[in-house]
Amino acid sequence: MTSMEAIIFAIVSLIAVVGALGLVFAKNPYHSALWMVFSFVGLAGLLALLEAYFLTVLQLIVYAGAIVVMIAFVMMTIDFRKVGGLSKFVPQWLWGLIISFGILIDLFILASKMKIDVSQSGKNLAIAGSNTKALGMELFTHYLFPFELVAIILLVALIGVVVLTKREIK
Amino acid sequence: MEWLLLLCVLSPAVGCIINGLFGRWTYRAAGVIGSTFLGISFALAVPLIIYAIQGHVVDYSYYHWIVSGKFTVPFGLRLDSLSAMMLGVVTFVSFMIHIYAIGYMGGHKGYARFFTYLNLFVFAMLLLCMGNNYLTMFIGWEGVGFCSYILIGYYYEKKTAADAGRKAFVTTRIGDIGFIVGVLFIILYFGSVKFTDVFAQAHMISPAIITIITLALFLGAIGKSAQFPLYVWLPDAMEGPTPVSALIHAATMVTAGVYMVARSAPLYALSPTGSLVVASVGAFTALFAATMALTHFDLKRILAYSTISQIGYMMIGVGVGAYWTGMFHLMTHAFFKALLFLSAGAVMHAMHGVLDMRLMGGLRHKMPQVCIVMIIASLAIAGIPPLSGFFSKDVILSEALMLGHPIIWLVGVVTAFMTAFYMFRMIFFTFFGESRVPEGMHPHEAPSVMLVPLWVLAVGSIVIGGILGVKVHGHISIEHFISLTSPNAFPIVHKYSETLLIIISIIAGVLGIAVAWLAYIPKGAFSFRSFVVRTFHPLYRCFFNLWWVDEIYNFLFCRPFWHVSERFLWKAVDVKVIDAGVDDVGRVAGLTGRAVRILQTGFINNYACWVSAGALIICGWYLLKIM
Amino acid sequence: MENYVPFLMVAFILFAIGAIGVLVRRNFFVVLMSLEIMINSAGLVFVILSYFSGTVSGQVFFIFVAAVAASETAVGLAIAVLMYRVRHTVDVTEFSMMKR
Amino acid sequence: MISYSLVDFRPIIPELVLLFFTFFILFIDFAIPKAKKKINGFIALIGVAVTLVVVLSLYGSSWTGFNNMIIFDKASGFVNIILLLTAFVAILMSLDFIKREGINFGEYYVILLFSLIAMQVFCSTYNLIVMFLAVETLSISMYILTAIKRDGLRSIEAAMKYFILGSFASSFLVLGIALIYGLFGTVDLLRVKELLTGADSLHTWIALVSFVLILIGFGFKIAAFPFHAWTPDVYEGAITPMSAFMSIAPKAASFMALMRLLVVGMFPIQVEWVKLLWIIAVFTMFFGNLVALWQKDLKRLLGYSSIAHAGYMLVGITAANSLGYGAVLFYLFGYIFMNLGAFSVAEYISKKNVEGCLIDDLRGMGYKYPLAGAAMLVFMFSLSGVPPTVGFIGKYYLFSAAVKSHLYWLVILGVINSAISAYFYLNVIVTMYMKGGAKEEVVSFPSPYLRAAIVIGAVGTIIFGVAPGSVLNVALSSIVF
Repeated sequence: MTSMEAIIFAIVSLIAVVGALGLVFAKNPYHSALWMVFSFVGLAGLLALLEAYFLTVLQLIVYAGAIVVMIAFVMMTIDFRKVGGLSKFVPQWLWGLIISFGILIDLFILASKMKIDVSQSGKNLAIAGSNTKALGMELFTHYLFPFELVAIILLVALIGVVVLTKREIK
Repeated sequence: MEWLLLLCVLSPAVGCIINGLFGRWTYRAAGVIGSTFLGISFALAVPLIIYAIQGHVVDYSYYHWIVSGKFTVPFGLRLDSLSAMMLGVVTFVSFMIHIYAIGYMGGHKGYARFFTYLNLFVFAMLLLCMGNNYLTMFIGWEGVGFCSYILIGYYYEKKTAADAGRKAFVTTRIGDIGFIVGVLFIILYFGSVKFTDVFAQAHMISPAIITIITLALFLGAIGKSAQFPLYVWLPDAMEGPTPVSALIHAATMVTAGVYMVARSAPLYALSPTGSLVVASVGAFTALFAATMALTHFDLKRILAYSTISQIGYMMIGVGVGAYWTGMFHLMTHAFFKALLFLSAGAVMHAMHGVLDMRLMGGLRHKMPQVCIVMIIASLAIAGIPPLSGFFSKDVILSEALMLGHPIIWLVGVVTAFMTAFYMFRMIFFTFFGESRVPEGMHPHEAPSVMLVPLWVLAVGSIVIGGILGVKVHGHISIEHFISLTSPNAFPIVHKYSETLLIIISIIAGVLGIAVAWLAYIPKGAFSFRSFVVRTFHPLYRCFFNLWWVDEIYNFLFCRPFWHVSERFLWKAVDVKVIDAGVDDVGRVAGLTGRAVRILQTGFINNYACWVSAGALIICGWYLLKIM
Repeated sequence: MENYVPFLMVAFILFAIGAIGVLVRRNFFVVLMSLEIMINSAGLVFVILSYFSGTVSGQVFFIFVAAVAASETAVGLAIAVLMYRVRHTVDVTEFSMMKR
Repeated sequence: MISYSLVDFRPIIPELVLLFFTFFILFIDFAIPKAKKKINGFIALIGVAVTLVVVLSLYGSSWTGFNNMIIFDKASGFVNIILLLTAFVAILMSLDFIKREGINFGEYYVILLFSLIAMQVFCSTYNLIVMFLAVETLSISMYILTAIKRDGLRSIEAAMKYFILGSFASSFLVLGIALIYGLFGTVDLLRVKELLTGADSLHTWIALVSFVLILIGFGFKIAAFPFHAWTPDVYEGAITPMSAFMSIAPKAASFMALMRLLVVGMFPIQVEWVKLLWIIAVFTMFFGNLVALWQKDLKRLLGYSSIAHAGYMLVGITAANSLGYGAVLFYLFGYIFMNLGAFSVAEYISKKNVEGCLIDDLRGMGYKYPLAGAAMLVFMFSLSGVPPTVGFIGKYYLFSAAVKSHLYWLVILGVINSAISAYFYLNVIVTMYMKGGAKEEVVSFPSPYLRAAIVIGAVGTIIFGVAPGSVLNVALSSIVF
């Protein structure tokens, strides 16, 4: 890692982590949504650092853009002031924290012990010239079948959401 | 012949289905229908038994139930001398009990339901006895357990009855675990569950495995046959209607364990340890239950403890390796115990449900016929010649001694003495002496539909032992008959004088009756006798002043036993340890369930905590290993 | 770049933070967003490992994961609307009628 | 360059047939007037039946397609049969029910069939990514189907819980898949098996942890302890036909996928996962049975009982021999009849717009509806493993597989559990037959289709208990890992 890369890495990962922390600990759910955008921007930065440029754009448009807007939009329809009495944390929050830290420690041990072959590091893009092209080739040849499955997931979610939220049907 | 056998076994099932499905319309006729189908079953059993006596064996698999590779489980029946005997006992005694129940249950609600269950019970028992493999036997085994549950809890409005049914179910279920494990082992090591295959290969399997199998199977027998320490359900089982008690205690259910051990004789014969455990548990149970029967005042409870004790005898028989003796006693016992229970039921019927002997007395005037048959049965169980109990009990004791178990023999003799004592204590208390019947109760003789089965069983109790037990030089003696299928495994080590042994066991029985007589009868007749004695013969008075004997008896005999049996054995061991033990199994399961249930808080965060805690622990465990 | 451990650690930290959000927050929307963070960090692991092992399929998997996450969110939001309709609250601890 | 031809479509013929009917319903739904929405149900029924016929005729073939993403082998064929049978009966149960409950629209069947397609894919692939996408499709359909009674307090609560926990568990699943991908550079289990065989010890342990993360996602689907918590709530809250469907179909698919994961992907580390599954199986059995002792709601009871049954099936997998795997398949097959039957009876006595069904409501049912009562008797016997029902045969094979692998303690604990379970199943029977004085009269839900479902359940439970031979042989021979 060059020093430049290291600095960028530090900045974007800080953004991602701080954003995530803000999401979890913000009192106001609207603020949480904004923190989520923040976090996702950091995540997009990490993706860019890993030279996954298509995914960077995807992350920014789909997540930081579309999904957050969707969540915020639905939140708008629910008036939290009227809901009232919505304290932030559950009574057993301490257990949640402890267990999450435990999992974090587990995963850290895993990361530190993990050995992967890095001889090909960073060469995944050279295959087809550009990241997007490589991705497209892979998506529509090797992974055509899962891609079709994704289509079904989206369709199911679409139908489901419509069915669940449309008002009348008697 | 094999189809006749199938028909014979299925007949009660047909009755059950008819009564079960059309019970609403057969209301009055339900009893007759139920009895008819059992009658058919018995009628079909007769030629089958004769066929088996002639030495034929029917072993037929009607249908292959489970087939996987080389391993198959057929649905098949086996008729040989051993199962033929069970067939005869079960169908005949059940038939009698059914007829009796027509009268006994008359007017009860759920009449048809009762006969449905009763038929089902007999069907399950027949399946258990006649199956030609362990899994068919297991179906019957489970079926019997379930039927006992619903029949004991028949008066489900009564809490005690519902509890008793549950207790019977849970307790026998504990034993069933052993049976299942045993069968799984048999499958594993023998690759077949058919009796013929298993027994043919038995000598090729290592003795340790055989011992494990026999012990596991015997755990099942302990549960079903109410041996120590899983006997606790049986005394409570009298909460059911009397015909059910009779059925459970005499013909079905409790004999299943004995039959199973006898059926597995080739396995037990290879395992001296397993056999010794069977015999020891049997002997201990026999003595233990007899001491408990000494002090109770509840008619059916005394009989229940006596059943446990007698089953202990049978276990001695099959445990020492003389399998035929156990089966012989099973057979005679079925007759006189059914008779005892049905007569007790008649008394109860007449007394409007009262079973406390202290509220009886002098009933011989009110119900002479019941009195007579009950005395016959008691003589039989006490082992007085020439009644049937004498023959079967005597052979068990003498075989036990001859096969080298003197201690067990001694225990048996003591138990025989006690048996005679408590049975006649019961008789004297109930039928003799002054009437202590409460005001307004008018005991009456039982109706003839109940009396006929009683007399039939009484005749059976008298003659059956003699017919089968006397060793003729021909081939029809019971020993020869049953030994066709169950080998006498252990060599006879000592030869004692058989005559001496017979005399000893007769003395034990007579002595028991005599002590009972001394202890109970004169007290009731005291005023009349003392008047006569005081007036005419002062010496006579001294001689017959049995106040003293009664006191001595009370002091020397009754008190200690009362202390031992009531205080210690019954109260401390039975109620506290064993009863609580069995209850505790249920309670622990329940409490654990309740404790674990608290985990299910309904809060989604807690659920998520469980998921992630699970992940944390499992991953952490593996990561610790590479740290 | 040859050291993947810092990247993985960031991804795992995000994962754990997301887990905290699911475990401790009462507001359904925040739980939903925390789930997004979790699944996104898992997707990030795909991309990291794709880069360092020099294969491209990890990036394809990220697209799949993103699509799944999006549909999950949509259904989650629909459920949130229903929750609000039947109980006028989105506090997950209020929904504990069924227990034991 | 990879190109696909028609040959690649062979393994997904069943899915395609079903997909055709799904889209057919989706489009024709617009043309069907509101009063006649039942037609949708019949089309779905026909679709499932046709697919069943197709699967039966294809059974025995062995195909792969789409770059080894999807396969069709005997095992997936058998699980397909289980899934389609379950769906068939579940649709029978739904036909009148959803009309009564006011959720009578075509999309219900569309989503049901989509979930079915997802399960079909789930059970017939060795590719972790395809598994993940299938399981997500399945989960999302299930969330929707749980919430489909949109004004039900319980159903919304259940959907919320199911959704959060499901997504939570699947994020672990994704993480696990990502780590496996990083370790081996592939997500194909067959390839992973080869690479794992030669791996050094550290690598193996890391792989094991990654697999454990995947197992969490699977364990969640099959409701294994401690990932079970959603089960009783969801079964209680969801509408009865869906509880019934959910108690079998996703489990069947997940068990098949789990076996593929364990037996193929994790084959080199079998010693380790056997230990892990041993513990999980024991806890699952005990948890399900012990807590079930205290249940008052029939559907909730069945929820706990399904946890316990997952435990029994885990015993079969823990045995780690082909007999055990075959026994699991057979058990699932038998479980269709007994569990669907039990749920059908719960539906039979359910009342309009009343969520939940108390066991106490069964009082006097045995006499008022003798046939339904007798059927329930059979189901309860079968669930508690009393011969000669299918439940006994299934349990017998599971345990004998474990005995074969010398897991004696596991078998003994399993048998003890079986003994405990008899207690609460019998309680249901006792309530039906032996407790008088119903608080209110039992009323039945008069639907001929529902009755058909009950009859199918009862007949299946008995027939496959008395004559299990053919199906059993098919199940045992289906396992060709």
